[in-house]
Amino acid sequence: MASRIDVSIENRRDDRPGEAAHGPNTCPRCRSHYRDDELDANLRVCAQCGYHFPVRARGRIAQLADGGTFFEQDADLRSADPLGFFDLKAYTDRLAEAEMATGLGDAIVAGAAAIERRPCELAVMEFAFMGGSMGSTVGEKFARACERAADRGAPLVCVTASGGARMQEGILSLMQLPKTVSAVDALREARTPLLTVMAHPTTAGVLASFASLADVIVAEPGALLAFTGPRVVQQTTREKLPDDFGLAESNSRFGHVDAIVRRSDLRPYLGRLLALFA
Amino acid sequence: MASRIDVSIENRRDDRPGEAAHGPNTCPRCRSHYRDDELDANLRVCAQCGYHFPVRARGRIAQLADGGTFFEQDADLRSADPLGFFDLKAYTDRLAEAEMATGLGDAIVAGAAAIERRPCELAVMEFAFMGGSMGSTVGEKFARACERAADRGAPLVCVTASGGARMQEGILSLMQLPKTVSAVDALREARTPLLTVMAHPTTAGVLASFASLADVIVAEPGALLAFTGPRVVQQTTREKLPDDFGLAESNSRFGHVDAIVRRSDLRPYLGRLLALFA
Amino acid sequence: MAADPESKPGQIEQLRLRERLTKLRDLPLLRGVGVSGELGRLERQIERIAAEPSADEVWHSVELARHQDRPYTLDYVERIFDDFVELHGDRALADDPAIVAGLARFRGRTVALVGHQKGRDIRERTYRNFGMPYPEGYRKAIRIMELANLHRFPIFTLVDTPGAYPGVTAEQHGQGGWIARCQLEMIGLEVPIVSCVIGEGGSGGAVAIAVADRVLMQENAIYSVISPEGCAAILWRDASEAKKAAAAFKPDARHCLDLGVIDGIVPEPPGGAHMDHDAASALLAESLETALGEIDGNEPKARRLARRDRFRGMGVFVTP
Amino acid sequence: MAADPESKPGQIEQLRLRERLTKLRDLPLLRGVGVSGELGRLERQIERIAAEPSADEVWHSVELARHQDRPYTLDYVERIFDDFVELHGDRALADDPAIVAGLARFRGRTVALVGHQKGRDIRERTYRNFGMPYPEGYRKAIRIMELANLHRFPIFTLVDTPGAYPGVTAEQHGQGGWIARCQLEMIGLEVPIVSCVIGEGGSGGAVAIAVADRVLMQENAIYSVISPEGCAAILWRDASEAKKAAAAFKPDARHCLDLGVIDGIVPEPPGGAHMDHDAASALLAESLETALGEIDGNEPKARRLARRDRFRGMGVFVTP
Ligand SMILES: [Zn+2]
Ligand SMILES: [Zn+2]
Repeated sequence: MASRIDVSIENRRDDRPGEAAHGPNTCPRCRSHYRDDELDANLRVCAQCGYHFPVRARGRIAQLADGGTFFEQDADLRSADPLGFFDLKAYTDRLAEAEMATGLGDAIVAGAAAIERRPCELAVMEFAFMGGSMGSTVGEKFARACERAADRGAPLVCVTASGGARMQEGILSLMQLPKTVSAVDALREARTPLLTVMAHPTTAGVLASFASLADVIVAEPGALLAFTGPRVVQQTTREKLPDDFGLAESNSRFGHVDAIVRRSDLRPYLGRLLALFA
Repeated sequence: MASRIDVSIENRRDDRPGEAAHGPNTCPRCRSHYRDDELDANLRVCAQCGYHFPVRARGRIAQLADGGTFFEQDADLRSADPLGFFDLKAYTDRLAEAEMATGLGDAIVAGAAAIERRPCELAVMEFAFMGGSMGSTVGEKFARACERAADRGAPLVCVTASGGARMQEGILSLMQLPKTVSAVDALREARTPLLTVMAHPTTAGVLASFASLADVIVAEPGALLAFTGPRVVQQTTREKLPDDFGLAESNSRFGHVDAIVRRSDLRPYLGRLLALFA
Repeated sequence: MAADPESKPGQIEQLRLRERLTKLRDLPLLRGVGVSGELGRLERQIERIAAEPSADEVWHSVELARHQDRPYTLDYVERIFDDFVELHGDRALADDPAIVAGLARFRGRTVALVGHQKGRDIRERTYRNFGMPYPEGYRKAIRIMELANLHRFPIFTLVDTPGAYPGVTAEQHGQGGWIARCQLEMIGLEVPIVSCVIGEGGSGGAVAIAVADRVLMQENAIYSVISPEGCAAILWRDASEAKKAAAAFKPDARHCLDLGVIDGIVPEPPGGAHMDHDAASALLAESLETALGEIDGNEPKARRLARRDRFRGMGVFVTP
Repeated sequence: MAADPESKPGQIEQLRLRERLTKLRDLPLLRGVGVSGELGRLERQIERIAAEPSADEVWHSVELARHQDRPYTLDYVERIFDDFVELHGDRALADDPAIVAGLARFRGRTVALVGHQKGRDIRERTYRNFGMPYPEGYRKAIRIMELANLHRFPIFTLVDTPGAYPGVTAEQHGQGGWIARCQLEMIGLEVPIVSCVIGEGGSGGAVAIAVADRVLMQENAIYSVISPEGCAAILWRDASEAKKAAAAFKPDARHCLDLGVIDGIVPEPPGGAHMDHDAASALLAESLETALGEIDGNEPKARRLARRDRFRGMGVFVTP
């Protein structure tokens, strides 16, 4: 019987080993506490221990894009409810709540931008919107970003943070895997570069589709990058997990990412890559 | 300093673990002894334990090709001595001795054939000719076999048995790797199949070039298939070697061969493959 | 809620459903039926598609899709294909028995076959890892599909897995990446590809080998983003609510057809494929042949682009 | 014997030598020389090629090629290229430090770089495995070359390895197969490729990344099918006869040029590259630019076929 779970959109927030939930501005590693403006000023990285706090999509765009260059696209796209999905709550209600909480129409923000004066398309996922889960709207906005990038001949930079496919859209959420892969195929046919920055967490359906197909894959320190998260692996296999199971550092050792780049270095690093791919 | 050896043409005859030298018709595994005609009648496989004795190129062709269908090509090609190579003996003398001993012009015999009524090109290496080493002539005859196969649209079946590149031709023997790879590339461009049967031993430069690039790779039981043989690995790394190090069975477990096929099944197996690729 | 038969599907869904049904009635979408002559059955199935399937009906599919006597890939291979030669190994690390791949004859021509393989008894189940591939399995699949592409053999894939294996080594070897690369590979092939979900089409591990020109499902197969138990554990916080979850996320063939995810439903013998392997094989063979026939004559580059467009278009969203 | 300066080369060899030398004198084959203006040196080198190099000269190259202060790939990268971004990993199993790969700027354009990397001190030597790659290293090389091909970046490879690593795990992971696949990959690329042997070009592990449109060697590099010690151990049954073996199998640049294996010799600063890394880098950079310039304008498919033909034609044989 298939009792395994490989898509979890609700409970991956603290799937990194040894990190229990705390207040949003308390460092789970060294317990330092920060005011919002302190954290923001340091790119939401713990000044004491270097722990990388989650960054919201709009904050990420502000960190990466040159001031005033981001021009959002497809902001009006919204998820439909093709299955009339209702668990403990209706999917439509969850969508409305997520929009209220994040101010975003869905779990990705995409548009034209410049990074270090290099034009690009920039697509940033929002984990706070239903665990960054990928439904039809996320897939569509990513695919359209690919198409705009190919049309303009500008590289696509995508920052990922996702618990996987959005199960409230059933099989259509699974279809966002081959859909985004198709979009990457068209991007590659146009010889347009794709760079992904894998932020915490990049898992399941997003890792198993477009995120892994980038020309260059950059990871943030400590990010969980796994098809199946540690809890499910542990529950399913009863294996003893390595301490760094699924983390960026482990992925780097096993050859799956090109570089782990600290957030403070990320913008110049992307700038260098964009210059090389220009 | 580089004291490693990865091409050995003289001393790989009994590199399979636990098999010391015996008389040519004594089974090194179970010590059964056979007359030549007995062994030949059983395809040179030990009737007691299934050990696969080496097969000479002409014998292999007789085992595989339909009677009267083999039509040899390039039999007149001979190795030159571009380096004027002389170790304890002149390369030209070694060539002459090998030709006397085997009746072959070099370590490969190639030509048109039919296997189970399927037309193909057939190229068979001769380990008895200087350890089946690949010099310019072996590379050339293989490349020409590729070209004939592409021209005729008939699959190329190649039976390999080689200690590697022929060091008496110096760097030109190393160049037979990209040369035969180039020939395979042209064969693939013509969408003409390449099937290799890896017999004992298929090592070093032959394993690291055309042999590994076949559409389907079949191995004989117990054959050593290794880039570096067990003795050199042991000497260089001081590692403890697994019992089946480098053998066909180990290669199969690690995903490098499609099937291990007993010699008695080889002809019908190739016939089925040729039918599928026809 | 939607799991409840008397609830109403959303407006958009109703619209889509009506549109699709109009098309459905004009197309031979229930593959194999035409050949086997059960036209009445086709009618009845269309009627059943028109109605929202009940929670019981959906759950019945889940049970049959996982039935221990259900035919697996190799059961079909031996009945449908001739001269199957299995090919092994990913040329890097291992041969993964959870995926079988090879060449065979089908209706007088050579085809490549890739499929998940479960095991029938305990020993084989362990050997096949319950049909849950490692990255090595997807690399083998890629290798055989590249071989097929080079030699212009059409490709059939049979999908039957609870999902890709969720283990430490599988993760370390790049499970997510290889599922992605297997899909990219299939998008790029110039030969015809027909996939059929023959049992459990479990998540990324299933779609990895189902990026085809025509995607079919057997009548009682399921195709889903997550197992019912997994969905229930997450959303209902109770794995025993699996039946409720299944009714909500609708993994059955009729819903998948309606949502435009698959192109046709392959009929099974009365009671399900497990009742008669030979009959199930004959129906599947007819469907594969029909589906292949629809795409076989197309120009390779056009077929490749159509395949890409097919998947590019998946999903439902709104622009207010 | 041939190792002995007074012995005579065979008839065929003499013929080939004369033919090649005639061509040589008309061609700017000693790359970089023209730019650095040392024309007299070019003349002298041609004279030296005309004469059979002595055993001592050959052995001197062996010693310099392995000199512990000789510049390695990353020494050249930091001096020749701008904005180098190293890329890591084979996407399957590991990142092999014995091969470095990445993108960089060269003369105002983006290029891809792949090279063996030895270590300078004990710690780095161990980390780099003495420049002996695992199959993982060749897979990384393939990945970066595919990336370069997709985005139309020219490729430079720098060759400097005693050989592919001869260990148990390397064998289990398919060392031979990946050396073969790396060559096949390079034969198939449509972008320009220039390779230079900058130290030890050791056997299959070296040629795996040296299937280029133009293959260069530094003046004191060696390129060989086997190490002198290995050859001596096998043929003389005495590894200490390495000098004799080297003289016999002629791994030096001048012989490689004469045999048609390489297209040019890159001059080193007086005394050898280890004497002046900056000067050696400047000379190498000029040579790379010249070589790239020769092939850069060619039509991609024609360039690919010319590369294939180049290697297809390697070797000497007779038809009596
Ligand atoms: Zn901290
Ligand atoms: Zn025996």
